[in-house]
Amino acid sequence: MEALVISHQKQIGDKMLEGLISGLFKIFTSNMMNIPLIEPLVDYLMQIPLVNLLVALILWRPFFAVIILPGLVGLLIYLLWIVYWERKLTARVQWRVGPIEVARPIRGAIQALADGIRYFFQEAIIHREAHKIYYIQLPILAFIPILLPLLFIPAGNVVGIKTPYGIQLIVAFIALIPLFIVAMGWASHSRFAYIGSLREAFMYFAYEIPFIIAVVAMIYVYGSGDPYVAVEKQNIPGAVLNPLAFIVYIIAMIMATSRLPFEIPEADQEIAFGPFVEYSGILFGLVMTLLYEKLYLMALLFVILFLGGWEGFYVGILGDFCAPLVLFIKTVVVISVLVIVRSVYARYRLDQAIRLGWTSYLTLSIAALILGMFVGVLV
Amino acid sequence: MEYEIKVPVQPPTELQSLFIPIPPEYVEEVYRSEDFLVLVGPQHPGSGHMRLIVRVHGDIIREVIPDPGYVHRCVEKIAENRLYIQNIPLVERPSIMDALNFNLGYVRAIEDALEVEVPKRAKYIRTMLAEICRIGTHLYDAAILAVFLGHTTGFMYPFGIRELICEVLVRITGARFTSSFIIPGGVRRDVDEQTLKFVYETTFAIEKRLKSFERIFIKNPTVIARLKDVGVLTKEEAIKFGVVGPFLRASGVEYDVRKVEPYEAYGELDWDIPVADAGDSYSRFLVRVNEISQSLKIVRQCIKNMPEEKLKDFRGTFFDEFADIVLPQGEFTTLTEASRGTLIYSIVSDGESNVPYRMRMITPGWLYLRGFMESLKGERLADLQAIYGSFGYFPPEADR
Amino acid sequence: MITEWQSLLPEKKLEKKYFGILKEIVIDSKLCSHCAACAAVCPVDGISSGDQPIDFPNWTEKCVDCGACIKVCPRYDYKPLSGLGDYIEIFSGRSKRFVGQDGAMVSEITVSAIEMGLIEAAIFAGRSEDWSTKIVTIKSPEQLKNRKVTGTKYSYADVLIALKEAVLRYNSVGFVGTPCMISAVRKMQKTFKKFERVKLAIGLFCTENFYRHDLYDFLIEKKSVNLKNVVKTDIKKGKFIVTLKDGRKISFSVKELEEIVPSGCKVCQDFSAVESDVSVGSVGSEEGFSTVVVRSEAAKIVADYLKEKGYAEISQTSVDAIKKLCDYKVKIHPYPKKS
Amino acid sequence: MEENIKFLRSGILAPIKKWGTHWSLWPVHLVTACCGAELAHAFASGYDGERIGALNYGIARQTNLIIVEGAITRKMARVLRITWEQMPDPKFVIIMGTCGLNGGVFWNSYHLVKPFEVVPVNYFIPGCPSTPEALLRGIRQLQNEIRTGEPRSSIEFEKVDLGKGKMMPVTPKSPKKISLAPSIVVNVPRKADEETKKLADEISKLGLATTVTGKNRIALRVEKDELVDAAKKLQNFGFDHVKNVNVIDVPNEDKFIVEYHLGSYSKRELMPVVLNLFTELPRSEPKLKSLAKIFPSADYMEREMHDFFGVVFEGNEWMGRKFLLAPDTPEYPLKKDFKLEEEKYLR
Amino acid sequence: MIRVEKVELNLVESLKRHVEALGEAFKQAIKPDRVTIEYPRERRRYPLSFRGFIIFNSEKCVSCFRCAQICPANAIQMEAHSKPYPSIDYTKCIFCHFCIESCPTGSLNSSKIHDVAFRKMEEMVVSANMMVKLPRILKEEKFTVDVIVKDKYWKLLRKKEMDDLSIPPIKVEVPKKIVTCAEPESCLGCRLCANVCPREAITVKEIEVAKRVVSYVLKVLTEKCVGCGLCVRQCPMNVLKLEVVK
Repeated sequence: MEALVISHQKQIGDKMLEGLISGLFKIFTSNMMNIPLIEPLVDYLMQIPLVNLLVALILWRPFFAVIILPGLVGLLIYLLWIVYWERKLTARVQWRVGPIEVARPIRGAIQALADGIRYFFQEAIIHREAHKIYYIQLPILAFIPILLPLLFIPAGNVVGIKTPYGIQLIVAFIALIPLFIVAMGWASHSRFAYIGSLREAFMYFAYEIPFIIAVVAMIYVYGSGDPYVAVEKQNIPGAVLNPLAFIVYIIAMIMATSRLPFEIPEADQEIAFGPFVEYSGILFGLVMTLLYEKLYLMALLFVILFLGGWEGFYVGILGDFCAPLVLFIKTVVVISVLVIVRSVYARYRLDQAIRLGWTSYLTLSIAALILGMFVGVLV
Repeated sequence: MEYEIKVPVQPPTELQSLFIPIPPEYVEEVYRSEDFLVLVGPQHPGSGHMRLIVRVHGDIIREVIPDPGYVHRCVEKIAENRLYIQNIPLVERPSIMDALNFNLGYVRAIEDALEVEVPKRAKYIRTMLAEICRIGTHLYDAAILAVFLGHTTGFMYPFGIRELICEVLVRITGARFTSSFIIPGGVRRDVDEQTLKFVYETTFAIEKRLKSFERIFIKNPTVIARLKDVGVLTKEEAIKFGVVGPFLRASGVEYDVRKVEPYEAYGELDWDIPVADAGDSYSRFLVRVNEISQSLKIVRQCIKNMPEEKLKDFRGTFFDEFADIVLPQGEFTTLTEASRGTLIYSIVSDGESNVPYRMRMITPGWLYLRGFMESLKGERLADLQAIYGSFGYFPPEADR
Repeated sequence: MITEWQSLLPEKKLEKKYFGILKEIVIDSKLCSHCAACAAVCPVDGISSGDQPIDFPNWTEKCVDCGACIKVCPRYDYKPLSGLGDYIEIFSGRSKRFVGQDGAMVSEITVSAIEMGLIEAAIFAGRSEDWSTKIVTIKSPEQLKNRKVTGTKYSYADVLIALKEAVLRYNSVGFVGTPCMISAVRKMQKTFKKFERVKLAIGLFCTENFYRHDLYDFLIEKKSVNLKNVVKTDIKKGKFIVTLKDGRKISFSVKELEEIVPSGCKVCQDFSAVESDVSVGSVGSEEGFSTVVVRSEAAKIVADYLKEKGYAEISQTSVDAIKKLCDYKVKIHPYPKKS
Repeated sequence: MEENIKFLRSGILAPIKKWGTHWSLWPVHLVTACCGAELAHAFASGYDGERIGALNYGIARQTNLIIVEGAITRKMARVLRITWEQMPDPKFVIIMGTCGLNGGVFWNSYHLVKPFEVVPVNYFIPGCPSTPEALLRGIRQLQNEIRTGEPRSSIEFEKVDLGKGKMMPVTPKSPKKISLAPSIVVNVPRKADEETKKLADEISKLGLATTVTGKNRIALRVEKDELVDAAKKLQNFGFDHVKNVNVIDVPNEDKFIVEYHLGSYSKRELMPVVLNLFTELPRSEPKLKSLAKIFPSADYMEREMHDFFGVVFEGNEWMGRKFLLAPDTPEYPLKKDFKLEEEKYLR
Repeated sequence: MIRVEKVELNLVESLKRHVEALGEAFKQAIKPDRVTIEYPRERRRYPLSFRGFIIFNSEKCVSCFRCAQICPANAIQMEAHSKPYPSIDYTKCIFCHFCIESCPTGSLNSSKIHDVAFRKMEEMVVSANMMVKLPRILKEEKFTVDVIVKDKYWKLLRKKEMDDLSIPPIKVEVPKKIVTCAEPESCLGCRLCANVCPREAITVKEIEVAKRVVSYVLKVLTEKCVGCGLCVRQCPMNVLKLEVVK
């Protein structure tokens, strides 16, 4: 009797599992990427049990968007590239070579990987006076506002969650990131970290308002917060439709990610990396990439709003993959050009930056808003 | 409604464990008031071998107490224990990028005492070398200023150009920095025509490269925003606190030892001193930028007007010539315009020993430190680095 | 070009290295006057003087056996000198340019000699705040304006060591010293030609001299006076007078000091520095004046020069007073000692 | 914990860790002395240390390499140690320049310590300053060491037989000739031009006795109580700043000579003149009134002289405290009784 | 006198300068004026006047101690081999080359070796017998770089060759001197001159009378004397001096 019950239960369990797998498989396959290039391979893999589930999962559009491209994998590739590129480009401007000996045949392209590995294996010191738990948690928690917007960033029909308020949601989540930086500064318990946090908070207000207004201006232009509408309406790129918002957005992007000339919260010569002064090892590895990730998100939004999003070229053989790729390439190109400011500018002082934010840029952004309204009526 | 935020306010523990020269009562008083003490340096990316104890009220600096001596290497005491000639490498160590000016000042003090006549060609070579070092030092300071402003390209370009200066020095003297080339009565060896030609060409190459630097750093609006109207020293203040060199000239005082008491070949050459009136950080920087072009002009003139003369080669007889130098009794003070300002050597001799009885060496850094500290008052904390950079304060030079 | 030369050695009285002989015959038999002539000439700088008896710590190994110390020692083959000696003239003077303990005539004569070009430099004994002696080379009048250099010290000074250095450096040197030092220099001049560069030897009237630490301890223990607070010491009319910073004066009989008088002084009979070029002291003059006994031609020139220039006030001297003290010294310091 | 560390050192991940570490040696920004100039050259356009993965970075926590750039003073030694301790493992130290090895030209300095006694050192680089090539060679050697685990110097000397023999029995004398009885006079009159003489006469009219000690150099002696008055008079005359405060210790005459070198920026004819206003103090009681109130430029130099000689400038608020020197430095090192180590010429 | 004017930026001027700076950066990014010498891969050619590690020629050395005594850092100390030869402590050497300049025979010479890292402090004390041959250093380079300035433009010229790190010795011409006695009357008879002589060029003869030494006869062997001057500096009475011989 007992055995029967057990086997019955087992049967039910098996059935449930079966149902789950088949259900998931159904969900995955119903919304799968269509990439003609790898279709034979996919077809072959789909015949192998369990592997097919995995393949289906990977090619499931929401998953692909969040985890592969433009999501996490894209983010990782971008990080390795941008750190290397930034150093290399800066070196080029500065009459020198930049990282090269790490892997000479590929001109030192894996320098960032070496640094990452070094950070990973280095001791992570939590100093006596730090608020220990927050100190460790915050760099990890900071990934939440980084990852969440990825859900809402569409690339063609590859999208995590489709919503007409996508742009607003992305902006909202991006606005969360500075909170974590401020909190990290507090958890570090160091005077330079305090000053850095304070500066971050000040800067937050300086750039966030023009930034949001610039985004709102673009929403006016397109008449919707839906990225699809935005991309659809960009027969003429948004940059041309509302050049004022374009400029404001670029400056806000530089300010928001603490790039020179607005590298004020970190300012290593003044306050020794501000909020991050005490972080070491893998924790510093995490916090160092934080702003690059933020830049990535903002640049994605930038491409969607101003540069026609995933619209660009279409290669039939890539199928659905084409849109994320275009978006990714555009983003990386935008950032790659943007990083040149690092080698051109000196750092502004906090008060100067805030004054700029609250006067010129605010005015400019309001002008952009008004322009956006007119353009919105026209388009 | 008012909410009281309870932040523990107590003097941090590091104030006890580090050598802080200020009394504990002062620290307590600061912490009781609404002020805050920030220790900048010695291990700080915006300082280096120097500590500034900054008392800030909000973001505004109220008082800065310098804590120098992190590179105090006892030049004055050691000089009392070495032969006059052995002190030549010693006196140039405090400021190695400006080695030849320091070398020249010391040797001039000896020559002044012994009343040695220097061959004219040697004088020209010395002037040329001193000016090359001046260019190098101004570039160095510009680079450090750029670093302090977070401008990495502004750091790389001058150091790139400095490679050329090192090449010039290594061809003439054999060492990149600390050449110990000037000795009483001349220079260690003659400079050949080919090298002179190279130096002449180099001045133009430097000028060309400086154009790039000018576009990307000197005229950069962000740089101007950071430096303009920051750390102002008025003419009266500059005089009162005894500021020297280009920093004094930036405040509107036309004082240059090379003009008021010309030494070596300066009196025979055609050049000007740049003077600014504003006395802020940017003028301090611009004065030095202008001095670079003047120095290039001097170097070119030196090479063009270099008299033909055979200079003595000291190889083999160096010890016999110089080991037994004994200065006459008395005190011999020479002023030299080193790159960062007036350099004073005051050698006291008893007239019997072949070591100095007392050698007082006052470097420009030590002289303008007071003015530097005064100029910080009332500025923002973020400006500390900008002012620091604009003064080109080099602690080894100041501490000796 | 002299490439071969000879150096004569003195006769060895004992089968020892020369310093051993000096030690046995002079130092250990309590004849040593602590003039430090041996320390001055020792080629290996092994002989130490200073504020303790002359010694050469490891002479058995380090002594190079050259005999120079014996050649210059004034107490080796000691024949005491006494009396006032030969002199050309005696006068009392008070310097108008310098302020000294008495007439400051030592300073005056030295400076005059430097001004005349007779000597390039002169060796003086100065003192530090705790009255230990320091040697100063005087080359210009400026230096003597500071009172620290002048004044009597009553303790041993290494004048001759500095004198030797000066002799190697200058062509003409003068120095100021006690009678035993003068005798030592005269002996040096006889043996080594280089010391002929000592052109002016100014002798001081001297009854006895002390080790500084002895004097220091004596004053603290017996008189509860710290030498650090003392401005001036003097011997006048058999009294040792100590002037303190606060102006107090403490005086006591010289005889009390008997216990700390070093053995070498107890055999010395030369009060007036008989062998000097010029001797100076306070005895025989009125308060504020110094007696000057001119003995050689060179000194005569200097004396005439300073008189001519009017650098000093001149007054009368009582030769008898000096002679009396000369005899007194012979009396209290008998040699050879009666057992 | 021990096991984890052991695993990291020799486990299967160790090669990856080694690879990452050796291509990513980031020196911390710890400028200790003037070799920093050559370090800057090594990491600037001319040599670009970033090529081999070394990037100069700000704070100890994020870096793994200390390059000790020359001299470590008593004051800096603590900082070096603290910085080293702040660094996460694995960490390395390279010393460049002779000052950091045995002191170089400062080998008998009273204010230097030997950095290899403060922190464990991986590589030593000679030179004064070391060339950028030498520094990069040091980093390169360190990389090799991390990769292969074998520390080695980058130079090999070939020995040649030069025979054996004895040193001569007598040690040769030092070339230094130091007078046993020095005579120190600051105001030795020397010949000069007419203008200086005229100026000296003019200053004499203020009631101060002057000596012309050279062209544009005038010395002026006052008693120590008159110093402040004289300074005030001279300030009215046109001297507006102090170029130098100097103390000369003369133990033989039991005195300190305190000098103030005055100069002028505001009066054109006084510009080249250096006026040496000096006075003498007894060595046992070295006290005088500070001139920092009259000439603020004298302030720091008075503090410095207080450090060096123990001369008390009454009225300068910093007296009794160390300014330039570390608290554990021997007291008043510039006094003549403080002796430095003597040279040796035999090994 | 040049008066440096105060800078006032208006919007146009400011924008112009922004564009200039960005323009320069883009220009460099596209066509860089690169000046880097990739050191381990290539080596900068230093001139023959370069001051590097010191090479020693034992045959010429006269053990005169001049190098040891002029050294400002006391890095050179003499070491006993068949004669006293200099040894260099590179933990102190500051590469001022006063020693080379002082050497009257040219037995010390410079080399172009300078890029050296030591593992241990003890390895840095280099005896005379290690300085005779040019030391081997680790070389990873394939190119040699010359810094040249041509047509007012600074260039690096790479050549695929290895630079010779030795520097040919420079001939030193110093007249031969020997020691003589200037003032035998002042001789103390201490024989320090004979004892300090590294060449045994001064002999001492003891003259005995009745088994007692009564005097020393000192003699300079002119053929052995190399004029190192050690005795002259040693003499406590300064009676010796060097004289030029033809």
